[in-house]
Amino acid sequence: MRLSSSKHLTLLVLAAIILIAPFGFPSNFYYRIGSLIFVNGLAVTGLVILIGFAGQISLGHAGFAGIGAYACALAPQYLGLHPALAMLLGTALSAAIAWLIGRPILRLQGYYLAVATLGFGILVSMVLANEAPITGGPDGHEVPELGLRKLLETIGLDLSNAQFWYAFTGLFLLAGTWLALNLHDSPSGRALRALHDSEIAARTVGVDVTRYKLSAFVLSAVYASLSGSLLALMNKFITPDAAGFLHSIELVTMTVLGGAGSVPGAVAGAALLTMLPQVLTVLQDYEHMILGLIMMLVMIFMPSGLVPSLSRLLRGRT
Amino acid sequence: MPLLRVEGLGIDFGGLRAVDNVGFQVEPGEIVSVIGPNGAGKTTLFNMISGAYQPARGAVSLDGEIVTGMVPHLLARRGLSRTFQNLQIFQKMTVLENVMVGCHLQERASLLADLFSTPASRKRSAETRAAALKLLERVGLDCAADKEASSLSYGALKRLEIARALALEPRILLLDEPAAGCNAVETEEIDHLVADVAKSGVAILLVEHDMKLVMRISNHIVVLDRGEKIAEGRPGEVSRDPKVIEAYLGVQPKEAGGHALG
Amino acid sequence: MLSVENLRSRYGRIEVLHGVDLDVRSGEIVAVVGANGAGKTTLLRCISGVQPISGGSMVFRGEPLQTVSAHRRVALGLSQSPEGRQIFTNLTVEENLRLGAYLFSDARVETDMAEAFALFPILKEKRNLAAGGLSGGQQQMLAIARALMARPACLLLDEPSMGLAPILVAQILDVVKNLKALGITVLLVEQNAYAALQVADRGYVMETGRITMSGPAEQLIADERIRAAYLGV
Amino acid sequence: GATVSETGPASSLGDPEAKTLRMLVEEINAAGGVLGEKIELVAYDDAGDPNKARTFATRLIEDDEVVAIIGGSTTGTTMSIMQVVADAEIPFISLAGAIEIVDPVQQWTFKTPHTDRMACAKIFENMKAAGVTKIGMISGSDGFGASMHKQCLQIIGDYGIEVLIDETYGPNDADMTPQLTNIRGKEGVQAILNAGFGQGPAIVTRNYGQLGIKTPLYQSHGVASKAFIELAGPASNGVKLPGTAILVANLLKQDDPQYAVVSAYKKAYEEKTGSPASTFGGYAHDALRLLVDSIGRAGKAEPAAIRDAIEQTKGFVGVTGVVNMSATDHLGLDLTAFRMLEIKDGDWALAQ
Amino acid sequence: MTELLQYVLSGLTVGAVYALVALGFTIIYNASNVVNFAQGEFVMLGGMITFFAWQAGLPLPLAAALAILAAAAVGVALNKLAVERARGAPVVSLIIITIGASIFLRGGAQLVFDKQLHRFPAFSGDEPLVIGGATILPQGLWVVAGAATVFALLYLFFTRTLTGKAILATANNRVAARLVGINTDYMMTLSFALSAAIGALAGVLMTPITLTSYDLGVAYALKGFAAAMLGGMGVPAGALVGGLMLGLIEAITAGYVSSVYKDAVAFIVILAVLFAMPQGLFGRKSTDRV
Ligand SMILES: Nc1ncnc2c1ncn2[C@@H]1O[C@H](COP(=O)(O)OP(=O)(O)OP(=O)(O)O)[C@@H](O)[C@H]1O
Ligand SMILES: Nc1ncnc2c1ncn2[C@@H]1O[C@H](COP(=O)(O)OP(=O)(O)OP(=O)(O)O)[C@@H](O)[C@H]1O
Ligand SMILES: [Mg+2]
Ligand SMILES: [Mg+2]
Repeated sequence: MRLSSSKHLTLLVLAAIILIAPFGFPSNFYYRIGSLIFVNGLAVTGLVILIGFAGQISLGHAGFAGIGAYACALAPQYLGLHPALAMLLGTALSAAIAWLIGRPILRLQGYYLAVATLGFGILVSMVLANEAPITGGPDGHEVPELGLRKLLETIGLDLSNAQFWYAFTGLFLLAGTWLALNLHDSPSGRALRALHDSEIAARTVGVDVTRYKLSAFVLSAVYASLSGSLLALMNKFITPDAAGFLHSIELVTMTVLGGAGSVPGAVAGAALLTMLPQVLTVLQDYEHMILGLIMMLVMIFMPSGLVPSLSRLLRGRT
Repeated sequence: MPLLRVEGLGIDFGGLRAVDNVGFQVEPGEIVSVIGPNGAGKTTLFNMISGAYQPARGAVSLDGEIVTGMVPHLLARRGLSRTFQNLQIFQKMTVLENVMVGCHLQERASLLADLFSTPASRKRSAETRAAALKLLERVGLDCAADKEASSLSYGALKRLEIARALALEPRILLLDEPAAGCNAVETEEIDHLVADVAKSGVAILLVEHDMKLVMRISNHIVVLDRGEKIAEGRPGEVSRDPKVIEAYLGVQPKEAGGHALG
Repeated sequence: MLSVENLRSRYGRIEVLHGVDLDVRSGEIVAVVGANGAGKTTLLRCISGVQPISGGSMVFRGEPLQTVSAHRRVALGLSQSPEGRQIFTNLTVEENLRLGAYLFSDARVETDMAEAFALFPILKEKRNLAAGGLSGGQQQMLAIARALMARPACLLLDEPSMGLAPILVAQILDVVKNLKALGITVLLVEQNAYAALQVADRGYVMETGRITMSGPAEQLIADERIRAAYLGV
Repeated sequence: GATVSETGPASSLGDPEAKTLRMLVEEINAAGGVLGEKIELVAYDDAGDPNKARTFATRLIEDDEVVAIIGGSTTGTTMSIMQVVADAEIPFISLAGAIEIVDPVQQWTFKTPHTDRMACAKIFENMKAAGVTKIGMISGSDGFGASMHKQCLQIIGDYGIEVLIDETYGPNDADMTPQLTNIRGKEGVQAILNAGFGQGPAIVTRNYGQLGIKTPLYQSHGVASKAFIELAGPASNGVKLPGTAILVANLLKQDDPQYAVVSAYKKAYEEKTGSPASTFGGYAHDALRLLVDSIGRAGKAEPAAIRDAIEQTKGFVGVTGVVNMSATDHLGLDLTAFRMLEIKDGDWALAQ
Repeated sequence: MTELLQYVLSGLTVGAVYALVALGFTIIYNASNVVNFAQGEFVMLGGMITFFAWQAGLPLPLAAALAILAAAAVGVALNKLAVERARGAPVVSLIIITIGASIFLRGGAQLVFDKQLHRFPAFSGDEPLVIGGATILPQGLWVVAGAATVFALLYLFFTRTLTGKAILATANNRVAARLVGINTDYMMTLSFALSAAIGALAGVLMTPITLTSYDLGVAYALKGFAAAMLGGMGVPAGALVGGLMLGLIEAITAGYVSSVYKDAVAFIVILAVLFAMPQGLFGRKSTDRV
């Protein structure tokens, strides 16, 4: 009971922040930052499930984001699909690919898994960059308008483009967070966390380790894919960078900075790493040094990540 | 029909015959102990029976079904459960959650149901929580339920493993040195616990160096030395067997101290 | 030789040692007994420096220990065979032993190793195999042998008999007695309280982070409360 | 406002661009600014990431309330900024090469660099004159290389030239001898064309020398500074490429229309930064000068007026070339902006 | 035939570069199980510092020595100021620290140095050596020799010296290492210094071939990491063989198959190897039992 109430509290706080924050927004730019945080937060929530719960590291999840993004770019053009359907198609495709490659890849452990997923991510971004006639190559590809905003307008809900995306991605993040929180304290979530600590013990109590790992992998791929699709639709333009190695690393960094096993940590990590570069622009040339420094400091003083370390601190006080 | 039957089981590591041609059987409700000097192959035998190692030779059958080298989670579904000599605790989970994972087979449901936290999934979680709490009480860890497992002392962790293994509601339970790290009084508690479990019809296979415990509760003892079975029988017979005394108990078991005198 | 005064230690916010006092005189065997979770292991970890203390003091051979880091305490003559064995699983048995004598590189390392092999012949047999492949009891032997390799003046043993076959338990206790003969001091934590008190000169009883009783070993063995709580007789 | 790729994979483009912008703004303000007001430059580093570029463009418009944006060092970043400026109705001058930026013409987007297609055309003209009909091509797989590769292939047929072998390399590859060996082994190749920027062309040129290949080597305008000659070493002798006036500033005749602009910029930049001026800095130079010029002509610093003024630019002399914009041409450069250069004795020379 | 030989020579050159970077990962990994993502920055520092010292008038060998020392100092600082302070942090957190350090060092390099590409002269000239019709640069031989030497030294270090074993012990069980008297902090510092020095040496040796700039670290760290995993992380022989194999695969694919997907082929080979040998070619399986 105690756990489930803390689950609702997390959701409530998150929803409140999403709802209240706009009152302090001086311009559309802040809505954009907000939606970027939500989009990243969604992908990171998926990684919390994979890395934080199941303990399986992936350095290639941007690959799934790329698949989701390019589905929204290409499916409307080549298959005439509505962007929303393209998003679903991308999700299904990511899930299918994750399921296919997950079987062999997840037999690997630790860094070996990391390098295998890294290879996958690089393959995806390479295909996207090199198959220029189809994907537009490194220069990127246009993405059609989702059209939902227009639809909302007709029913009298008039939002600016930035506001719409803020709300839309915010809803996705809330849903993603809700699911992840549910999972954490469910039988499946326990099985995942158990196999993280000891695969052999998890097996002996009857956990089908292979299947659960695969489920977590597919689930996190779905999160990443949705996040990629949302980004593409929001930007109406996408380049292979979305699938790139650096983006994968960025996602993992967000996951760990926020607190690998913590669902609210995902949002915190995404927020930190999305906002920092914006804040640090005032430092001009020192921007990168300070960014690196902050990452190191967070890990030194909050080794288990922002949210777990801070909440431990708060609990210590009371 | 015996619940567990082991025949001609063997495995090698490099050039070493860690276990060779070992066979015995366990009936429901029976406590069979496997004893033998360090490195005799007891843990390895457990690892083969429970699917952690693939045996090179021989067969294991559970309730008549051949389960040789079957993956552990399928064995778990058939009612086989174990503890580990080298503790395998879910360190980052709470003590209670550790035991709840032990209930995995009863509580598992589709991933989707869990993601959406369906009422059925929540209900199952609540049930396992209650069951797990009861088990913790049984091993005396109920007061530590919400602690992180990594914060328990060694002896407490041993008991936590037993609770987790019991959570599976096994038909056969493999215990690898459950009393190691427990003092005489605590050992006696484990003794009662094991006897209790056996009484409810669960077959128990026990590895233990505490001879007092072994002699007291075993129905049957298998003695291994250098991977081979050197003796088998009732506690009384085995403890008088000169081969066993020489290889394992020491010339004058009564004076040897050790757990025997606890 | 070793004196511990009002020692406190905590894991995070939870204090588990609430002011422990303990003395070990040179050449003595001192046993500490107590139930699961009493804090025996924590006490030993504090003494060898791998567990931070939050209060109190420790003096070893006249030197305050608090400010000495763990690896330097080994140089001072403290060596521990830890709970859970803590061997280097990825290294070979021989490498484990060699590292036990990490601080030395003289000829005596060889003879010490030969002695360790004589004590536990199985280790010699397996000297070139990864220590992680040893059976539980063999690992326990390795942990004890490794601690001896450090040529301790004071040896800290945390449940040395755990997982050992009865013959070996007897042998380990013999070893402890021999060490005493060699002038080595031993602080022994044992669940097998009866056996431990039999070889010990003095004993301490620990309960939830405090010393509740102490005295000559024979006296403790005879004590009714102890017999009921720890010896099970 | 500006967002360029000061760091990241395109930093060899974005860095001189940013430096140029900062330097010029200082210069212009020291000279009294435009319309009697000082101009203020807000420059962000998008690290070559289109997503970041878009965020910064939004920020420039929404937060910094700029009247015009310069930037987008790469095609990808430019494309994502174009979406934003179109919505916000802010004039935008891109610094990237792709033809898609101005074809079809987008109301609010302009650009100063010649398109890659023009570079290709210049090269092919030269090849054709030399009687080359069959070439081997090797391109970087990054945005620059891929874009130029694509545009070259689109027009190559017009010159009766054929690509017999088409190789690529990654942006950080350390050795291209396998690709060059293949080109060398290909029967009938009369010239080699390398489309790329950064370290690639230098390594290609070194490997070309190492393998003792004799067929002439053409580089692209991505090889845009003196440093290339140093990095590529002696093998660079005889390499031909389409370059802008800036590379051969000292060879320009006094009566060349660009002489004054080019030498002034080059001198100022090199004094200020201590590093040699490059084509890319020139793009930024032109963009800012063009913008300032247009604001002056517009008579007020309002986006729409500025846009119209940019579109009406005629005879503007930049570092890159002479710009004549129109409603159908948001680039305004022609092939004369490129000069065919050849490396001789470790320095640039005008090719015959 | 010449073609094949040329591909092989090219592959060996590039492979040796990867191998050198991969070897740099070995020590820190062996001391802490951390893959140091800032390893590429050490490579960058090696090249950049050498270049600038050389340009400032120092003789090349001196400049190189200075660069290696300076990189080692940076490595020590990284350990002392960051990694050591995060004692007890999980391995992933330590990895993020190294990623942060990598961003920090890159940012610093772009300030202290510049953003240009640089190169200094090859040690034994640029005249290619011709072997059976194929060519290799003398500097390529330097890189190969460097990789071979570093491999040999590391191999001896980890198999023959007590300090090498102490480093392995530190990663294997930190508490136990302290209990036997190993100064684990010192071991970490030493391993960072050595790793950084090896990285910088790689930078010094390869810059005449690959050129250097403030941002080349990531790309080489990535390739070096892949090579190390292919061979088995932490094993010097694995780093050497993994690096050379990766270089050869790339060169031969570029030569015979397609240069577009040469990196793809390389990763597919890595995946294939890992599926067959989950610990890489030379990797040790952890021997923990249950
Ligand atoms: N994975 C392995 N690799 C190498 N050798 C192994 C492995 N597993 C077991 N062995 C060897 O097999 C023999 C039997 O080991 P096992 O752990 O089964 O002994 P045990 O009877 O449980 O001993 P103990 O009472 O000490 O726990 C030992 O000599 C051990 O070294
Ligand atoms: N890592 C830890 N984090 C938090 N608490 C811990 C940790 N380790 C031990 N404790 C707690 O400290 C107390 C003392 O533990 P300790 O391991 O010292 O007991 P012990 O006397 O050695 O017990 P045992 O006989 O079971 O080994 C216990 O209550 C235990 O729960
Ligand atoms: Mg065993
Ligand atoms: Mg203990």
